[in-house]
Order: sequence, then C-alpha cells, then structure tokens
Amino acid sequence: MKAEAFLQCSQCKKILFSVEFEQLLRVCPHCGHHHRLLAKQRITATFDPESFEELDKEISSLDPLEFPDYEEKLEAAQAKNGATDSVISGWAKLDGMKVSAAVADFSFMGGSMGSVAGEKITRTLERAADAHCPAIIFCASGGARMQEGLLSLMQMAKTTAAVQRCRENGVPYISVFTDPTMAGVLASYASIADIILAEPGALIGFAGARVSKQAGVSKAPSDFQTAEWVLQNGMIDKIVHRREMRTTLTNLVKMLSWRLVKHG
Amino acid sequence: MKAEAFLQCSQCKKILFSVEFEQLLRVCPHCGHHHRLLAKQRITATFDPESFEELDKEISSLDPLEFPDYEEKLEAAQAKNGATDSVISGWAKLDGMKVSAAVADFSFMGGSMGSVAGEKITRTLERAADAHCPAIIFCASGGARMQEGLLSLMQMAKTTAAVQRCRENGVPYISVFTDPTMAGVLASYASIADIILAEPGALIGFAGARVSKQAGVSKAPSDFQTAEWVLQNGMIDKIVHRREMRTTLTNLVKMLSWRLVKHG
Amino acid sequence: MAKTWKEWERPLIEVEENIEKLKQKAKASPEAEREDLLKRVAEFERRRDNYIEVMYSRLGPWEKVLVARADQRPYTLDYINSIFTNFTELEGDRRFGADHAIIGGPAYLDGEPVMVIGHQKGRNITERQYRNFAMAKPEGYRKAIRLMEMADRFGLPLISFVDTPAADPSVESESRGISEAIAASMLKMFELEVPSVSIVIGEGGSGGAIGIACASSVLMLEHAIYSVIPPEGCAAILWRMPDKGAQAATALKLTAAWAKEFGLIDEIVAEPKGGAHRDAIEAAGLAKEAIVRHLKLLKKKSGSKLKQERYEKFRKMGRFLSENPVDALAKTR
Amino acid sequence: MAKTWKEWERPLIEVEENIEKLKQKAKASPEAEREDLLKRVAEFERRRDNYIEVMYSRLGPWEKVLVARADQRPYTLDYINSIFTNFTELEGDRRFGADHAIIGGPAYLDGEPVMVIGHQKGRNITERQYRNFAMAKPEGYRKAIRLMEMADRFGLPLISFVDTPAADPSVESESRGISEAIAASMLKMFELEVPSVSIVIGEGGSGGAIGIACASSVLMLEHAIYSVIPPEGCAAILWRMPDKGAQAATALKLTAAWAKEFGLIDEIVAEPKGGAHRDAIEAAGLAKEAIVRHLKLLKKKSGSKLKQERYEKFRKMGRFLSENPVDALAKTR
Ligand SMILES: [Zn+2]
Ligand SMILES: [Zn+2]
Repeated sequence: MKAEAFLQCSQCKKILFSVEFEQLLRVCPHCGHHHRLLAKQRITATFDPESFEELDKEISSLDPLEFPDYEEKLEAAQAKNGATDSVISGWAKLDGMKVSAAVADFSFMGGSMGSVAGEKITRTLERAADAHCPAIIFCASGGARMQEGLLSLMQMAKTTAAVQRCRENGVPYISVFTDPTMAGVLASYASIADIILAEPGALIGFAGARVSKQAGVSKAPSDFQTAEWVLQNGMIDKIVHRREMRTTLTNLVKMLSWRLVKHG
Repeated sequence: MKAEAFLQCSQCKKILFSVEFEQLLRVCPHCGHHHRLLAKQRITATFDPESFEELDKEISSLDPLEFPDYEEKLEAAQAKNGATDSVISGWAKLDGMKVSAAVADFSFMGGSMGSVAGEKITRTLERAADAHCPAIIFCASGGARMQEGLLSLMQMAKTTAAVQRCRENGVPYISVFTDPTMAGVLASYASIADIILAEPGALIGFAGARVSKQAGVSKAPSDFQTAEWVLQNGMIDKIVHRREMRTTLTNLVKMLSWRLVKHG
Repeated sequence: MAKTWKEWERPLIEVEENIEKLKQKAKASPEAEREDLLKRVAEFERRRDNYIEVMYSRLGPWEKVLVARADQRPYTLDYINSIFTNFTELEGDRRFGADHAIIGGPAYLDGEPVMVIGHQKGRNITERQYRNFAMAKPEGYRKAIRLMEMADRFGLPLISFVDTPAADPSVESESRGISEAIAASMLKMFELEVPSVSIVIGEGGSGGAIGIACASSVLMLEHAIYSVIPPEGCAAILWRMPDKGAQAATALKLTAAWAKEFGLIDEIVAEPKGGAHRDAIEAAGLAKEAIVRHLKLLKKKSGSKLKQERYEKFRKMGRFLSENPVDALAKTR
Repeated sequence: MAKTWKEWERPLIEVEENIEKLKQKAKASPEAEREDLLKRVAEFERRRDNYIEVMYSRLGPWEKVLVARADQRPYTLDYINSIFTNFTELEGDRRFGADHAIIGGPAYLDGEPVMVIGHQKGRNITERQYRNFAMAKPEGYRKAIRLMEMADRFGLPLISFVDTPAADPSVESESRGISEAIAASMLKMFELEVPSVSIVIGEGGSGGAIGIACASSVLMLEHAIYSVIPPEGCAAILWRMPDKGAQAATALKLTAAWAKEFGLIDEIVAEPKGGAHRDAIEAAGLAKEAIVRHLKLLKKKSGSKLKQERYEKFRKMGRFLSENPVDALAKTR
C-alpha cells in the first residue's frame, strides 16, 4: 500500500490527514467513525509496546474439501495481507500484565473462521487457562469459512469448549466485538466471554441483515445490528471508544484476575 | 359447611350434582373450570390413600408486630378452616414413593405466607434434601402476609435458601401453581422449582392485575396472568388437568429421582 | 400529614430562608447594625442545628418513609463514587435488554476489587424515567445474577446497595418473568462462595429489594425503611384508604430499629446529623466504614462456611408459636 | 435438477402408481387374466425394490439434501415415540417464551430415565408454522440449556435429535441474542457430567444444529446432511446462483460419509432400504440400537472422564498444515 498524505473518510466523506488519522487509531476526527484495523495495527494500538509475542505462526490452512477456488483465494489473501490466516495469536502485555491474546483480521477473507482460526482461538484460550492468565480476543469476522465445510462449523464447538476450560480455571476472558462480528464467530466463543466490549458502530449479528429482515414479523430498526442496538438488547457490557480500549481492558483484566495474581 | 345436593358452577353458572362435582375433584364437567380445593381435599386428590402424615402441626402464628386486627383475623381463619395456618406439610406417598409435601390453602387468609407458612415450606424442602427424596409443593397464595411485616418478606429469602439445599443434594423439587399463585410466593420458592406445573386457568402473577395494567406501555391481553398465558411466556413447563395431576407428578418424580433410589 | 419529604421539612426550610434573608440584610446594613444581625444569624443557626438534631433523632415511621424517599437523599451511584474507585459499569443481561434501574460492575474498595450492584434512582424527571424509578425489570435481576456469578468465579466480594420502591410490575415485566428473576437472584445469592454485604440505603421495597439483599451481612441506614409492602398499599388494603400511609407505616414496623429488633438485619449504620442528604460524603464514609468492617470479618471465612452461615442466618428468620420445646427455645432469640 | 424430494422421486412414484393400477385391474379381471396380471405386479414390485435399493445406495450429495428434507421423513417426535416411553414434554425457558422448534423432556429408554431434546419439524402448513420450520429462537436453546442442567443435576443421560435447516434468523431472534443462546447451549453441553448422545436425523443446519450437537457421541443417519451453510446459500455466495444447490452440495461435502471421513461424527447409522421415510419404525429401531450401544459404553465412565473425552474429541476437529512436527502428526489422524 502506498501511503498517501490525505484520505477520505468513507463515512462522512471528509478529507483527513493520513498521519493524524493513524495517530487517532483510524478513528475519524469529524464523525467518530471507527475504521477497521489490520490485526497488526490493533496489536500496536492495544498492548504494551513491543510486548506482543506471536505464536502459532507455523500453522496454515489446507484445502481439505478441495473446494472450488479455495486455494487461489487463500494464496491471494496471504499475498495481500502478509499473514497466514485471519487470526493472529500469542502472548501480550497490558500495563505489564501478561495476557493470552488473539486478534482477528477482517481483511483476510472476511475474517472467516476455518480450521486455522479455530485452532488459534482454541490455543489462545487454552494457554490462558493453563498459565492462569487472562484471555483477550478481538473479534472481526463474517462467520465460519464456508470453504472448509463442516470442519469450519466444528470450530464453533471447539472454541466454545476452550472457553469452558477458562471458566473452570477461574481465568477471565474478555472479547471485543469490532466491525463486523457475525454469524459463526458471534454464535460461539465471542458471545460467551465473561465481559464483552464493542467498538462504536460495529456491525454485530447472527444473520445477514437481508435474511433477518425477511424472517419474522418485526421490522428492523434503523440501528439494527449495530453495537448500540446490541447494547440496548443486553448482549454486551459496554461500548468503548478505541482510544479508551487499552485503559478499559487493563482495568477490567486486573480486577478480574486479582485472585490469580498473588497479592499480599 | 352444610352439604347441598346441588350447586352452581361459579364460572359457567350451570347446576352441578354435588356428589359428582366432588368425584370430579371439583372440576366443572361443563366448562372445565378448576374450582379451588381445600388443602385436605388436595391431599386426598393427589397422594396415595391414607399416605399423608402431617408434620409441623405444633407451630402457629404469633402477632409479632401487634398488627391491627391480626389476632382476630387469625382466630377467625383458624375457626373457619380448622387448620392452624395456610400451609399443611408432611410426608406423603405417590405410587408408593415417599415425598416431602406441602399444600397451601387459599381459604386460610388468602394463602398468605407469614412466618409459619415460610417455616413449613422451608422444613418441607429441608426434609426432602436431608432424606434424599423429592419435594412437591402445591402453591395457592395471594402473597406475603402483610400483617407480619418484614418477617414475611424474609420468608421469601428463607424458602429460597431451602430450595438451594435441594439443588445441592440433587433432590428434585416440583411446584404446582394452583389458583391463585401470586406475589411473594411466586417470586420465591414457587418459581425456582426444577419443574413447574399449573392447573388450567389458574391466576399466576407478581402484581395485582390492576397495578400491572397501570404500569408500563403494553396492554394486558385478555388471558393476562392465566396459566395459559404464563405457559406461552415460558415460565412454566406444563398445564395439567387435575385428574392427570397425580399420574404426571408420579411419572416426573420417579424419573428425576432415579439416581436417589438405588437401582440394580 | 405531610405527603412528601419537602412538605414535612417545610418549617426547617422556612428557618433556612429566614437565616438567608438575615444574612443578606446584614451584608447590606451599616457596620453598627451588622454585628447585631450576625449574632442573630448565629443564634438562629444554633437553634436550627438543635432543631435538626432533635427532629432527626425522633423520626416516626412515616417521617422515615419521607426521608428514605427524599429526592435529595444520596443514591447508589453517590455511594459508589465516594466509596470505590475504578467502578466500571457492565450492562448486559445477555437475554433481553439493558436495565437502568439496577446497575453494577467491578470496582476497587481500598485497593482490592469487589463486585458492586445496586438499585439506582434518578434525581430529575428525565433521570427518573431512564431509571424507571429504580423499579427493576427481569433484565435488571438477570444482569445482577450474571454479575454475581462473575464475582463468584473470580473471587470478588459482592456489595449490593438496596434502594427501590418495588420491582417493576408492568405487563411486560410479568410476561418476561419478574417473579422468576427475583427468586433466581435470591437463589444465586445463597449459592455464592464469596463474602457478600447488602446495605439498605433508602427504600427497601418488598420483593424488589430482597431480590438483591440476601447477603452474608445485611446493613441498613438509620433512616432507611424496609417493608413487605409500601405503607400506602397496606393502607389501601387494610382500610381502603391509601392516604393513611402514616398509620400503616407504624403498623408495618418498617424502620431499621425494628428490623434489627426482629433479627432481620445485622447492623444499623448511623447517618450524618439531619440525615444522609445533609452530608452525602459523610454518609458514604459511615457506610464504607461498616461495609469494610463486615467484609474484613467475612473474608476470613471459607466459601463453604460463608454459604452455611448465610443459610443459617436467614433460616432463623420468622417468629411463631411452637409447642415443640426446641422451637420454643429458638423463637426466644 | 430436482428441487424437492417429491420431484426427484417422481419416477418411483409413477412406478408405484402403475403397480397400483395393475393391482386394481387384476382385482377386476376374470380369473384367467388375473394370474398373469398378478405375476406382472410381482415382477414390477421386484424391480421397484431393486430400483429403490440401487437408487438409495448411490445417492449423490444433492439427493441426500432432498431426502434429508423429505416431508415424509420421520421427525424427532416420531423417533421419541418409537424409542422411549413416558416422554413428558417440559416447556419453559423461564425467560421469555415457549418455543416449539425445539422440544424436550424426560423419558424412559429401556426402563431407565434419560433427558431428550430435539428440533421438531411440522408435517403440514399449520404444524410447520407452529414449529417455525424447526428454526429455534433463543428461547428454544435456553429451554434446552435448562433441560440439560436438569439432566446433569439428576444424572439423566442426554439424547439430542438434530433436524433443523438453521436457527431462526429473524429480527426478534437477533434482538434476544440468538447467537448467545447457541453458544451458551454448546457451552452447557461441554459442562455436562452425564453421558450425551446426539443424532443428526435429517438436516444438520449450521449453528442451529451444532447448538445441541456437542455430545459425547455424535451419530448421523445414513442419508442425513450436516453442513456449515445450506447449499443454496453457499451457491448464492459463490456463484450468485442459489439454484446451483447441487454443485454447492457436492462442494460442501455435507454427507454422513464425509463427516465420518473428517472425524467429525462417531458413527453412521444405517437407514431402512429406500430411506428412513419408507419405514419409520425400522429407522427408529436402528437409531435406538446405536444410541443404546453408545450410552452403554459412556455410562461406564465417570463424569470428569466424560467431560475430558468430550473435550478431547472436539479439540481434535479441524485440518490444517503445520510445520510443527507434533501438529503434523496430529493432522494425519
Ligand atoms: Zn468521518
Ligand atoms: Zn362450569
């Protein structure tokens, strides 16, 4: 990507300084729209500088179903994004405190969850449970990865089972819904975190808005499937501005893992 | 009460044979209305013949608040009803299986729960938990007994705590909502049974219908606070005709206490 | 009979106004007169303080009702902001919707994390509507249950602030199971293996209150009320006269002193002279001292011991006549 | 390409009709001709049986889709009525409302109690609407969770029948947290200390299916399907042509054989010749045999062992390339 000095906010159409835009963590200074972040940008914006230690780099997607065009799509995504799949996982620190973290990247095949994403999320949660330290997962996904068929569906079960491990070990798990958090990801590990935060305006839903609106009797409100609507419906705990995310996470994680960290 | 040969159904106004009416467990053969039962009639209609062994007979209400007219009301109710308070408790059998049972009687001061009713319900649940046998409670109450003030409110907490004992001991607890099951009784031990059955048409609610209808924005439907409405809202498991109650309870209680009774 | 706290405190308010007038007059007066006027101001203030002290040390049940409902009385968030740091509100019931009549989240108490929940009243019309007059819907209790579970899972002591006229009785709340929600919330409180402290700070209104008040230690502010039914409702039923609230308040024995006398609360927490609304900071300080003291004792106990003692405490509540000598002994408690 | 099971079975239906006509003709014919006609009937019937056998032993993925959705296929209640006794449906989610797309309750299996849950389809328009086409709302999953908790509390093995096109995607279901409900239901299944068996009897439709299919043993009927997305939806996304369902069905590998091949189910349960809809009683008998056999093995294990093995089974699901030799080994499974 070539760095341009100016760019236009896709939401309010105003012209922004690229440098300022990046300093503001890609939040538009005019309309407050939270533009999507790449996984690496998210890591920099959230965790202690230089603290992220990536793991699970050695795994990458196969094409177990020999699904039409899947290999080509994967290769193209890898070439464009630089990562091997839609989730980056590893150790990180928040104000010096070790956390097991995973960050999804919507720009990699719509953040879809196949065997690799499922495995990385599972490992992230298992590492947290085993090391008795908190788990933090930034979600961004259109859902399960169709091209891996039933194997993808089973990642919902697998990651959910791993959440159960965290619960059993008394390890806090916080998920953050970023734009978008949908379908198979929302209906598995994302929604059963101890605490759920969301970025303003993030799209959050089970089915595509078109499908939802066709089904049932109620009309969809204008803010249907936004973070704000979902908060109003009791499904998340808090909408947090990107610039506050780090502080909020740090605060929560410290309070909930008080017992895990020996005090006094 | 003098036995008349005929009586009129308060619901459909049709004339009924008293003898037949009693044989039908006071369910109108014309409109199916389930007329209220006295606690003793309920016991006869439900449990194995002669199996009921009343306990807790030795406790009766005090007037700890010296509440206006409470003593007189109590004495009048005792004289009219023959029982010492609104709940009868003890051991009973269902198809030979021992159960800890309590039956409320709406005719005794509106089945209201004061210290005595709360104590009897609590003992019923504790006996079940301790003896590892199922608990069955027939509810019929307008709510807490105002005349015992905060002591009555605390019966909600006390009876709820006793339900927790049953849960911890893996003892099944079934409550049956009969007409009416309201307020402080509904908002405590009644609603947290493992299984909740209700008689057709029973009035079931937290607040009086007049209060409910004044509050909030939704209009009350015509079947508001009936067993049928409450079933539709997911709050109970099944509406059971009085003549099926014994069989249904027996079946459920046997299945849920399989592990408690040594098999094989 | 005064119907509101403002009406009942009117004499006091008039005194205050007169004092204020005198002060203004003094300010505008020549030096010679001023000294005399200021003396009178001081005298009035001394008398006013005396009056407040006497008035608030002899509050009758109905006056307690008025004070407990006073729209200047500190509410849960006032206590939270004074007592805790880093309070982070968490909202979801994960079932149906947000509820603003019960709030909650983790916070630090003297540097150690706790879970705080409480009914929240509103101070003006907009706020009151937003808070639904602190009448929680099923969602509120289900959120509370979630936070209690979280407290239990992560070992955070639970502190609940009780201040509600009643649970929401609307058709919608009925349809979503307000009764079940209250009962399940109590049940959860009896399951907790962490210490819990409840404090009735204003109105302890029947099921809506007890739903989040089944704690290891239950405290009650000096002028708070705790009742099975609002006095007006009681009067309406007993005498078909809702305006006989004062008589009903007396009959219901809804004061902290009676609750303590009956063994239904563990401690009465003193309020600042003239009531919590005269010094919210001091009120919070007094509440904090009591909460911290109870927590300190509770924290020494194991989870199973806490559970057992909580059970036994509530188990004993009730007064009845027994012909059985063992019960008879028990009832003399 | 056939779009429905009826369309696809049309040749067979025509044969059936011809046989019926011949039978009628034979009945009305004089003795001499009758014998000849009946011989022809017998020959046709033999051929028809052969045809059915061959046809159903070579079903392609799309035909499996049609058969799995067949409106004569036995549904959950058909299996329940054949396999269990004393099934007692319990309805409440204790939160919001009744849901008829998922049913459940305790029942006896060979004289011992179990907890049964399952998606329920409707056979005619009224029933289908009542069952919401077996698309469960949050209430359905929350009821299932309640029944699972009950099963765990009282030590009843859990048996779930999976047969849904998808979870209900309506605005109402979104607003009440269909995603949370599905995830929480899976979570609950991983918490259970009782044995659990799931059996996909028809359509195993994505999240709606896996929500109640995280069992110790997962079985799948021979002609059932199990898919991350309906083939039509997949075709619409891939090729913007929803009518290319057949191609998508092939690409998705949504058959029992593939699910077994990938290690995602434990056993394929044979159906009667010509599919479960040709003999619902035999189909239930075959399903019962498999369920009972799996339960028998599972019952020997402790609660913690069941939990651990269930975890490990699902933990292994997935296929990926790993440069780490330990993973590489694992993936060759
Ligand atoms: Zn903008
Ligand atoms: Zn009648």
